[in-house]
Amino acid sequence: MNLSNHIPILIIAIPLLAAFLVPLISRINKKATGILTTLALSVSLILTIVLAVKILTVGPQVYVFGAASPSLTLPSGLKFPIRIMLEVDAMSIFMGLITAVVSFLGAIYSLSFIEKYNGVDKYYSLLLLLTVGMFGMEFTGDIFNFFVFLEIASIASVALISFRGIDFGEPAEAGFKYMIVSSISALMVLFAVGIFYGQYDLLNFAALASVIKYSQLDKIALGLLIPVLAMKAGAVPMHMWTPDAYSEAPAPITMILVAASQASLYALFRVVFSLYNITLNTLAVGWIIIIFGLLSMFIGVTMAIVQKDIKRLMAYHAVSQTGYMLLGVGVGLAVLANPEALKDYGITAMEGGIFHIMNHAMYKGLLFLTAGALFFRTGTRDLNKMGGLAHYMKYTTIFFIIGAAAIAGLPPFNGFASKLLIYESVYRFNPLLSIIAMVVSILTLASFVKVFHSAFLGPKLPQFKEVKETPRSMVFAMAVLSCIIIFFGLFPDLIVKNLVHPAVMSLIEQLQYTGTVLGGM
Amino acid sequence: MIGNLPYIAVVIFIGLGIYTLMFKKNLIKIAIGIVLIENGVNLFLITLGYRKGAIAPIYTQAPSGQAIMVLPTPQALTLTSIVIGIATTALILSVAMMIYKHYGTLDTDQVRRLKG
Amino acid sequence: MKKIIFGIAFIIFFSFLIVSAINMRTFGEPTISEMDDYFIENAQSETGANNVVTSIVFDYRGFDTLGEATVLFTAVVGVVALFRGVKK
Amino acid sequence: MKEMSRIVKTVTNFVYGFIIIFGFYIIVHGHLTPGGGFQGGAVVGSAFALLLISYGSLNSKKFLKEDILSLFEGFGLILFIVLGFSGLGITFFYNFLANSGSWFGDAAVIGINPGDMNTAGVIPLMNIAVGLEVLSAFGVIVLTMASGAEFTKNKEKS
Amino acid sequence: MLGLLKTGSGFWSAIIWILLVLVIGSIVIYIRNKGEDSYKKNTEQDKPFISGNPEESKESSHLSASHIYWGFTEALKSYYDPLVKMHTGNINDYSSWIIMLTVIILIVIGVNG
Repeated sequence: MNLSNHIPILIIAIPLLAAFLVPLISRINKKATGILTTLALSVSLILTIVLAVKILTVGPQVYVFGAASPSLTLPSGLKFPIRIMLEVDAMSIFMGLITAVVSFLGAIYSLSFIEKYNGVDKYYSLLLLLTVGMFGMEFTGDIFNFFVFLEIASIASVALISFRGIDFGEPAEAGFKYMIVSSISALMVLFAVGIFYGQYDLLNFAALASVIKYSQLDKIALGLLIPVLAMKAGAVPMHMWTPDAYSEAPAPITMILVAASQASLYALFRVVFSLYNITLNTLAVGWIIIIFGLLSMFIGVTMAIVQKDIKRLMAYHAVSQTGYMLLGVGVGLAVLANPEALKDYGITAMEGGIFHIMNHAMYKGLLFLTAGALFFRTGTRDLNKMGGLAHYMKYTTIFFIIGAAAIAGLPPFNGFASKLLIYESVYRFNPLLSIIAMVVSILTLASFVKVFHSAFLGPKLPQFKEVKETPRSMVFAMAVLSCIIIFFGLFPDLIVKNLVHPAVMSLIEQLQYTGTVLGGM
Repeated sequence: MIGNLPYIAVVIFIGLGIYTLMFKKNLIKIAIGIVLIENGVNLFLITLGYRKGAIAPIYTQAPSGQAIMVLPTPQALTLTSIVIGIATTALILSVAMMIYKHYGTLDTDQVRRLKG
Repeated sequence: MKKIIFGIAFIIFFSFLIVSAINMRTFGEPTISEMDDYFIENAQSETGANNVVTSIVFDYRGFDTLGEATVLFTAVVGVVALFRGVKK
Repeated sequence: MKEMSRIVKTVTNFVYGFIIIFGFYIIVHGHLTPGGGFQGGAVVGSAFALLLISYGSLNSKKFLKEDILSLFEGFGLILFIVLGFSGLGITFFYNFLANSGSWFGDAAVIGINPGDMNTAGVIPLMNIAVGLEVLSAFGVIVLTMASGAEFTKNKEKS
Repeated sequence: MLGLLKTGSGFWSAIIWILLVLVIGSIVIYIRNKGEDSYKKNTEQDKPFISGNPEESKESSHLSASHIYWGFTEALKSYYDPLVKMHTGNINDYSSWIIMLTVIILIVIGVNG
């Protein structure tokens, strides 16, 4: 058997198997659970990189479950696929890379971070399941299978958010809120699945995309899918769960939750671009997404300025940065039906938006990890009680500066590159949008100056005499993220040309997506 | 006209669930609202699969001479979504119990230490 | 005030749901059923199971079932993790 | 949870064995009759819930061990995913036993037939794996939530 | 060239930017060093001077987070008050907003086709 054909499923199945094994292993040895988790996630990281190389050179990969061969999408002359399949194209693998890197680093960071809690095996099991859910959402080519993985990801996130719920009330509250909103979103997705099934008797993304008519019912399905997926991505005004959930979850989980919300963002783009594409009124839907983006950017950042809790502040920034992605891709969608404008600036705007997804996962992950390091050593998240920590935690301070500079879009870090792509292309679509985006960037810098001043600067405070630098595994995870940020900042063209541009093209070209499943068209 | 009445029933189920989520103040009632929506959607899937005068898609001891069967896919989907619903409900209720322990109330107006 | 706005939103949402219900295909007469007919005809010969639903659940859509079992497992781990340290 | 009256306990003693056997019947005959792993597992899980309610959460700890149930759960899941993995020579979840002549490998009679246990390939095995997982998952959830209810109630008084 | 990112209406290269910063920075430092050096260590110049008032203790002189940007939030009070009030933390509002947005999007899609 040729294992290289089976890579897409192995990426999902190996962490899943590890998740089932972790509770059994913990009966023998508690310490081994963390190592097993890290090992499984590192295997899936390596496999993701191998798959990425394969996809970017050969083309999209499909994997059909239970068929006589992994690429047999249409058995015995049928015109429609009957089995579940994974369909991994450049956009999916782009998101898969983010998921793999973030979850691997999250597991490494957890090795020291989670030591003081009991129930470590459950924590690792849930972390693996969350990763599986994200991979599944990104790789699947079946709309009902997407719903199943959405539920896996949200249930695992809820359990992890309320992981500290036995001692405090707030994590349980945040978990409850997140559970309710994600249940609503999953059920709306299921309702839309029912609508599609009722009309076309199909459940496959690509097969649906080739027959979709944009009838009255398709409009209602779209109207149900856009808000719930945007809500899971944290778009204003449905962002209220974001600060609650992000601030109460343990820090490495918060970093993975950012990537999980981006998986929903990916699903939104997949629905709009690959499923409907130009059958829908691109200008109207594009403007809906742009307005989501604008509101998210502005309200997110202005709310962040007045926060006093460090992780809550960063969570509002996560909302605000999601706005940039929605803005960039929304502009691309708005001009999708207009090939000239699309070529002129639409593709660049989408490149900016998609590139920002990866940048955001990296620097926001780094910032949440530094916040977690502060919490780990000082035991508080309240900015009013912090001060002078730069004296004690030198590495953390450096990492924080790198992350803050990247999120504020200071050159030469990676945030600047993607934001520049967005500013310059969106300016040609509508100058006002670009100006608002720049103002938001300035406000972002302002609020991170506030965090930096109140947490790190200032005289040595007597209550933090015992504070030391964080343990080695936490420093390692933060250092890797910082290196990625600096590398992306120095050589953005490499990433844009090799990873982001194929991803954008795979979103725009619907025929490529459907043709992979349904044969040459 | 009567043809679409089952769908109307499904929609009423979902609407009641949404109403509960929007206007009821008790966490347990909100959990019930989620269950209502879920049952509505499950019913919707099953309704989609019905075929007039057809039998269940099982060949063991099926009544002979009756060739048509109802659509099997929605039944499989509903089975999956029911189990997912059970998992969701169990977790929601557990978290609600935890909230009750720490807050001493289930009123949504008081369960809001996280705000602003 | 807020309640009234949300109430109006709810009514409009509900009417959209009703519209979708009226536009759905007629109850009991599925117009397109290619995929399901394929299952009904070929499930027995391909999988050997008399129960078509089971053959879909475990064969044609087996990966969904794995996901579903995973959801249940996740919920169990989540509930146990939430009540960990509680006196048994 | 307190234990219930003698009538309830006696009826439970009569009934719960039958419920469990009926559940296993549904699990094993999943590929022939209505039902399957999930449905049968849920039936067995309801027997556990019945025991828990009638005997109270303290007494039922003696014969329902959460530890063993979660062991079964992990075992069932691993059996399930290993069955998926063992099709990997061809594809993940490939039904490698169907129509092969070995275990559960007989070809089914096409059309209406009385049913043959020895058909359907990996489907009966998966049914058993999922049934094991579901029944123990239900048991664990019910037991944990019962002790959690005890816990939350006690805290409220103090 | 490596590191040259085309942005549609121009280009961006972090390496050129760093080189420019280094060159300009060294020029600035050179000019600064040419100036007269009147700073002397361990004299009165070293001490903080707060209009003749006695210096506060180090611990109490740290500005805590809620005081930063006080003027900004005070000036934008009419913007912030309703905004903060909107984040009630009530789960009913969370679900209501989702339905609200769904309705708006359904109407927009329905009208514009």
